[in-house]
Parts: sequence; structure tokens; C-alpha cells
Amino acid sequence: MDKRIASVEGAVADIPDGATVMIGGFGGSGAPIELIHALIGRFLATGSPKNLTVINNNAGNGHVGIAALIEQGMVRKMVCSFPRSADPRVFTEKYLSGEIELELVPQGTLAERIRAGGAGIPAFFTPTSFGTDLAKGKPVEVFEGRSYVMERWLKADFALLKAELGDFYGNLTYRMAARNFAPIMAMAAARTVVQVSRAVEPGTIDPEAVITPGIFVDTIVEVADPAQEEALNRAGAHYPEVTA
Amino acid sequence: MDKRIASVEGAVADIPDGATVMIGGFGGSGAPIELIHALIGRFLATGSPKNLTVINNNAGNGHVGIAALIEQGMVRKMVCSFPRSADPRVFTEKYLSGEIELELVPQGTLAERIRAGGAGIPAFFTPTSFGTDLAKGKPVEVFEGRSYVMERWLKADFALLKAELGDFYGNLTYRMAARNFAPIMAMAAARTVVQVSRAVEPGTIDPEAVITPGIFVDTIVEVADPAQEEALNRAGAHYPEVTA
Amino acid sequence: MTKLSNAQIAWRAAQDIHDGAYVNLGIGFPEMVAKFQPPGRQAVFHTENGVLGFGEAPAPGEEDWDLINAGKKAITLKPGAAFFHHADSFAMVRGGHLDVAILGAYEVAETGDLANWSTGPKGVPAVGGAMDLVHGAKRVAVITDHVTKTGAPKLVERCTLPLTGVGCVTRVYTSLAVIDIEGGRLVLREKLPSMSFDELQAVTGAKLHLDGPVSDLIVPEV
Amino acid sequence: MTKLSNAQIAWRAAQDIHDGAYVNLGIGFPEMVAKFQPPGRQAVFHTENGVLGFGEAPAPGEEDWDLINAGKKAITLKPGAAFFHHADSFAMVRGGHLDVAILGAYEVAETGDLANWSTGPKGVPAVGGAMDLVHGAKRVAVITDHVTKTGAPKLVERCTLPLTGVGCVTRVYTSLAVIDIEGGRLVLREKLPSMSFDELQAVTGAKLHLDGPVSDLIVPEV
Repeated sequence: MDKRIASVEGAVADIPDGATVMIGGFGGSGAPIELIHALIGRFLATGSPKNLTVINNNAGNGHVGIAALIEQGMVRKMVCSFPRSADPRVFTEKYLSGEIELELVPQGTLAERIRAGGAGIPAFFTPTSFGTDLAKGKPVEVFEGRSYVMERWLKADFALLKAELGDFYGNLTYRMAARNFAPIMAMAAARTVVQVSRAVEPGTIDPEAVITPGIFVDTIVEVADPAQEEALNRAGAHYPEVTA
Repeated sequence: MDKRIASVEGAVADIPDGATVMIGGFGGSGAPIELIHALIGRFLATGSPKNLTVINNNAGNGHVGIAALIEQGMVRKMVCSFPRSADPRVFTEKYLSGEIELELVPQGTLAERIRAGGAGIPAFFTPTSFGTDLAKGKPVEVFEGRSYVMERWLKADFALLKAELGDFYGNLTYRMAARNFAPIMAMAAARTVVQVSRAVEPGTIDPEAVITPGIFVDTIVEVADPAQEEALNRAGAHYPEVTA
Repeated sequence: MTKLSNAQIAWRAAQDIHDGAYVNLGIGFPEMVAKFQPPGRQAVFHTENGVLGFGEAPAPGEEDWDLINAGKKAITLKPGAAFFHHADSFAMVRGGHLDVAILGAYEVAETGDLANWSTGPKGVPAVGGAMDLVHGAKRVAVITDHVTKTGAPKLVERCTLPLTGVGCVTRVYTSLAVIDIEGGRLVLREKLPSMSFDELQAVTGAKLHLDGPVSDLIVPEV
Repeated sequence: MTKLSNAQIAWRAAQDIHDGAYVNLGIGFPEMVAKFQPPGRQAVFHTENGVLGFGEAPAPGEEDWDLINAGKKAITLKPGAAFFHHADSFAMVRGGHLDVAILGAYEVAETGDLANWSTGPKGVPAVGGAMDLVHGAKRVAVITDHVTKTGAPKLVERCTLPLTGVGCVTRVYTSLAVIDIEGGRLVLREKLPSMSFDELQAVTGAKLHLDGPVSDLIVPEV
């Protein structure tokens, strides 16, 4: 029942080559920097994991977090809605040189596909993208005179998320807009790994205030005072550190 | 911006004959008794509204709430998953005599259809009911070798709900398992009317703790110390009161 | 003929639930399984109406009718409980997040088909969450008397009553045996030691297969 | 030729937002609309990443980077705000719960088609929430300069750039005019008084129709 693990290294130890990994966050809010950097640390030490498919709204910013994951060459494919950022160079260069694949998905469709993956809904219809390039090749159906595009669920082998409080059973709360994709990614991954700013005893979180019930969570690891990606980027951080 | 209205009578004044009405609650938990009884009061005084289609998990219990609505002959059709209860006589008699129509929907499909209605998803696929009588006539599609039934969204003209706190902008919290269908019904109705046990100033509810954001709510009416359907039924209550 | 009581069937089913499992128990008889969790193991119980981590019924007079289970019975909360709405609750069910769902049955077929919601066209039909549960949980188990009140087999080749789900049941705990459903066959795993294979086959409506040893189904008085 | 500034276009668009409206403003130029809410009216602003009821940017140095809008700019909260996850956020969008979405445009066609996400196959494509917003809000309005930087019309018969949505725009606020899109036609509602109908038609790539009086588009210095 106790889902705690002692270290971020242990929390990401099982992610294999070729895995599909959902990573929480929208821009810097909610980005699980310590989990991502632990994954990079493992890759630098062992050469794994690589050939990852990463699902996130964006495609990294600067040289930390997802951008650093891409920079190391660990990512084969990004699934996202907006692969731009204040400093998108890492993704842009690999994309333009053909080293990384992109599946571009409208943001709401991305969210709904993830939620569908978690909710056991293999496909659904949405008006979003009808008549556009992003609907090409997808089935279309008319309901009450309006056209809709059929979209498929999106699932992952792992989700790496950041939360605020997490009790030992995996019940989670988030911090403000850092909530974004985490509750639905927690549902859609076979294994959900969460860095929490504070790990607490069951009963600490009011049952009314639980945002992600523990049933969706496999592992929590406490990372007190976690890094904020936006703050790291504004400070010009690199991971791993660049030595002059 | 202030969504308060002074009385339950005013809150239900606009529901017309023939309307489709989602009513919150699972059994007695979350049943908006005062709103339902105000609707019955209006019918007794004016003859309207009648020919209602009511969407609720159940079909009433005893002689209060939805059972009383049915008993008055105001309901043409019930959409529900479990039209049984401790005392289901009112619905049972009208159903067996052909006075009321029933659309029986598996509980999870009912919830998902309502959520789809609120989320702009006209149809989705579910494994639920595949190969059963409840899937008859519905499209079936195979995804990754498994068969799924296509289900359509469910919307309503009005939702009548019960919540715990409601601020003047319509942000809501609920009380324990009384939450059940209310958050999704609030999304799926053209007009959402909520009785709240306490109406509070905006800012009173922590933005992290809001369960239903005010965008889904049109009207709130304060009903302090609301009746609990189960308690009414255990006391043998009737609405309107039966005089000996 | 000796047979297990309902409580004993529930006890046997409870032995297969691992520590920390997320479990949904059907209304009525299956709810009894919660009482028999082995010492040192703690399952987390889910109820469709939106609670995870609930505990036993409150003392009479202590009920809060806003805190109920899918059977509309009053419950209590354990530390670490959570509330959620119906769509999220059935996302847990349909999305494969429950480790096990335990339901009652009118009939179970060797194909894994289950009939447990309707005894036919008479009366008011009511389905609740059964059709969702049978297609959602990682493991769908049935607990049931081995035969009906009139002695007819409940394990059959094909269900005759309206189906709840197709090919969904993987294990059946009966008053006489524990039977897995694998590849469209009933595979006997345990039987009452007082009963021969032929005696069991005689009260079973489909062929019983063997695949490895059959254990004695021994259950304490509970 | 005189024309409205971006701030003035934003001011004009803001006049059509009623008190209590739920509004989503696109990243960049459309965000400016929030500054020009008429006195006595208070809209509730939605951002796709999961906040309803946010306010202005915090003072420099006061930013909390967990509290941002869809453009990743720091924001503040007003009383009555709420947080929610991305699927709920786009349920608000797609489900028709927003009263108005205001977006920028590369091209708008007389059919209501909008192109605002891609200038062609070069570079890295990025769409964000635009395709969802144009099919969700009750009213989808565009604010834009009337012509491109090179003087080409942005209101056209058919879009040449990749579409964001089909038949979705109902009103366009430009640097020269306010134009409704109705039944596949551009219907002129307001124009700068300094400009003749023919002058406006000359810089518009599709036929302008009249349907009732055309008002003067008069906007204060802002």
C-alpha cells in the first residue's frame, strides 16, 4: 500500500528503451524536472533509456527538462500541440534535421485523447480540426448535420508527473496551474510516477480535496523544494551542467 | 455576474413543458429535494411543467423528490441506469401501465454520455454493453481486436443540482458522495440551477478546491439545512403532504 | 450434500485479493468479501458512486446518508479516502484501473459470458454499473452458489438469460468449487474434498477441464 | 490612410463583451482586449491551461511560474477563480461554455474559415488550442489588421494558408471596419468614417455586403 520510493533515481529505474512516456507540465508549470534529470542521469551512466516517445504539450525550452532529454538524443518522437517556446532550439534543430519525429495534435484533442486512454474510451468524435490538415486521413462522421473527426485514445507506458502533496497511497493535490495535464496523464499510463513536494500520511489530504485519487498512481517520491523550469531557464541553466 | 436568485420557486420558474431535465443525486445523496418540490408546487398551481424527460441514475424512492414528480404525472420519460429503490412503487406502477417510458443505460455509459454532452463530444466508443440487449441497434466498431459500442452524448435543457458551498459566480463544492452526477450534469445542461447549502462571496472557496467552476452554473439558490431524501423516506414523508 | 455457505464462498474469494488491491464488490452478497481480508492485507474498496477507500458500515444511528455505497448503504471512510464524480468513477472502472471486481451471477458460461442483471422481460429492468464493471476490472470474478435454488446448474455452455457481458469472467468461486475460465473452457482448480469430480460434473452445465492438479477447497467456519 | 492601432481594435472588440461573459483571448495581440473592459462590466477570463477568473500580470519580480496563462506569461488570480485540469479546460472550450473567443488571423474567408496557425510547410508546426477554440466558443471573433504588412487583404474569398477551422468566425474587428460573417458573406457593420465603402472594398479580398445601416467606427485614443 505504501507507494513511496526513496529516490528519483529509483523512481525512473524501470523505464525501458522505446517506452512511451507522458510527462506532465505546460511550459514550466508542472514540469517534473528532477524526474526528467534522473532519467537523463541514468542515460548518461548506462546508455538507457533511449528511443523514447514523449507526450507533453510542448517540446522543451532551453537546456533543462524535456529540452535536455531531447538534447541528449534520448527522444525518438514527440507528441505535442505546441513545440515552440522561448528557446526551442534543441527541438527545432533535431526536427529540421530529421532526427526527431513530431506528431502534432491540437491541444484539446491531446487532452481528450489522454483522458480517453485513461477512461477506457478507444475513440471519440470531436469538431476540432475538421477540414484542416491535422484531420487528414482520419474518419469523419456527421452528427445532427455537423461534421466531426474521429480521434483515438492515447496511452503510455509511464507517466512522470509533479504534484504538491502526495499521501503514501498516492492521493495527490497540485499547485495552481501546475495541475494542467497531470490528472489525466496519471489515468492514461500503465505506471504513474510522481514527484511530490511533500509526502504525507494517508488522512492528511481532505478526501474532498484529492485531485488525483491514488488508484491512478503507482510510485511517489518526495522532492522538497523542486526546481521550476521557467526559473531555471531564466537563470540560463543547462542539464547536465556545462563546464567552461 | 451574481448568479444568486432568492427562492427555489424563482429558480425553477422557467422550465417549460416537454423539457429534458437532469437531476443530480444517486439515491438520496445529492438529490435536490427543495428544487424538485418547488417544481411540483409550480405544477400543482399552474399545470406546468409536464411531459418532462428526467435523467437521473434512479427513478425515485418513496413519495418525495423524483418519485413525487413521477407520482404527479409530470414525467413522460425516465433515462436512468437503476430504476429500483427501497420503495420504487411509484415508477413501477406507471412503467408497467405504460404511462412512463424508460431508457435504460448502463451507469458508466450514462455518466460518460452526460460528460460527453458537456464536453462537446457527440459520440464515443465503450466496451460496456457490447453483445448485450442494451447495445441493440447501436453501431459497433473493432479497435485492436476488441469490440466497442458507439454511444451518443446526452444533453439537457436544465440541470437541477444540490451542492454544499456555492459562491456568487457559481463555483461549487459538494458534500462527500453527494457529488456523484452533479459536476457532469452541470456541464451538460443549457441551464444549470443549483441549490447550495451556503452561498458565499467569491474568494471564499479556495480555487484549488472548486469542484464545479462557475462557467458551468447559471443560477444558485441558497437552501440552508436541505432535506436529505433518504431521511425523508425513512420518516415516511410524502410530497405534497398527505392529509388523513 | 455439504456445500459452502455464502460467507465461506466470500472468504475463499477474499484470499485471492492481494495487499493494496483496488477492488469493487457488487451489491449484496459480494459485499461480504470485504469482511474476510486476510490479516496483514488491506485492499482499497471502490464504489461506483464516487468513493475510494471506504470502510465498514457505521453504527446504527450514526449514518450520514450523503456517505453511501452503490447499494445505497451507509459507509464510513478510512484514512486516504477520496471523493470523485461519476464520470471519473467509471473512468476508473472502464479504464482498467481496478484490480478485481467481484460480482454475483444468474449464469456463467464456459465462454466467460455472464448473465446477472435480468431474469427476463418481466418487471422493471435495472442494470446499474454491472455492464461497466465486467469490461473494466483487470480480473472479473464471480461468487455464486453452484446451482440455482431449484438445483439447475449456474455454470453452463451458453447463457440463456440476457447477458451482462461477453467473455468477461475469468474465475468463479462457487459453493462447491473454484473454476477458472480459460480459452472458452471451465478449468477446475479446487473442489470440496468430499465430492468426486464426477459428482461435481453432474451439477455443472458445461464440461469441466483439468489443467494441472485440483486442490482441495478447504474453508474454515466463518 | 488612417487606421486603428492594435490597441484601438482591441478596445472595439472589448465593447461587445457583456458583463459576466466567459472569455478566452488568444496569445499575443488578443490578450490586449482584457485591458479595455468597459466600466461596470467584468468578464471572466479563461486560459486553456486550466484557470478561470485570472487577472492582470503581477508586478515584475512577483511572478509565480506555476500561475501562468496559455502564453506562459505570469498572471494573478481574482476572487472566485478556479483551477482545473486540461481535459476539463477543453470541455469548457469544446462544449460551448465560453461566450466568446477572440483570436488573431492570417486570413479569414467570407465562408467563416480561419487560417491562423501555420504559414506553410516551413519550420516547426505548432497549433496549441486554436483549433479547439474556433469550434467551441458560442461566438468566435477575430481581431486583425485589415491587410497584411505587404498590403494584401486578410479578408478573402477562400483561405490559401492551412486552415484552423471551417466556417467558424462570425465577426471580424479590423483596423478599418467591423464585419460580420453571415451565410457565407461578409456583411459590413462599421467602417472608419474617413473611408468610403469603395475604398474599403478595394482593400478587402471578398465582396462586402450591406444588410442594414453601416455605423461609423469611432474609437478613442487608447
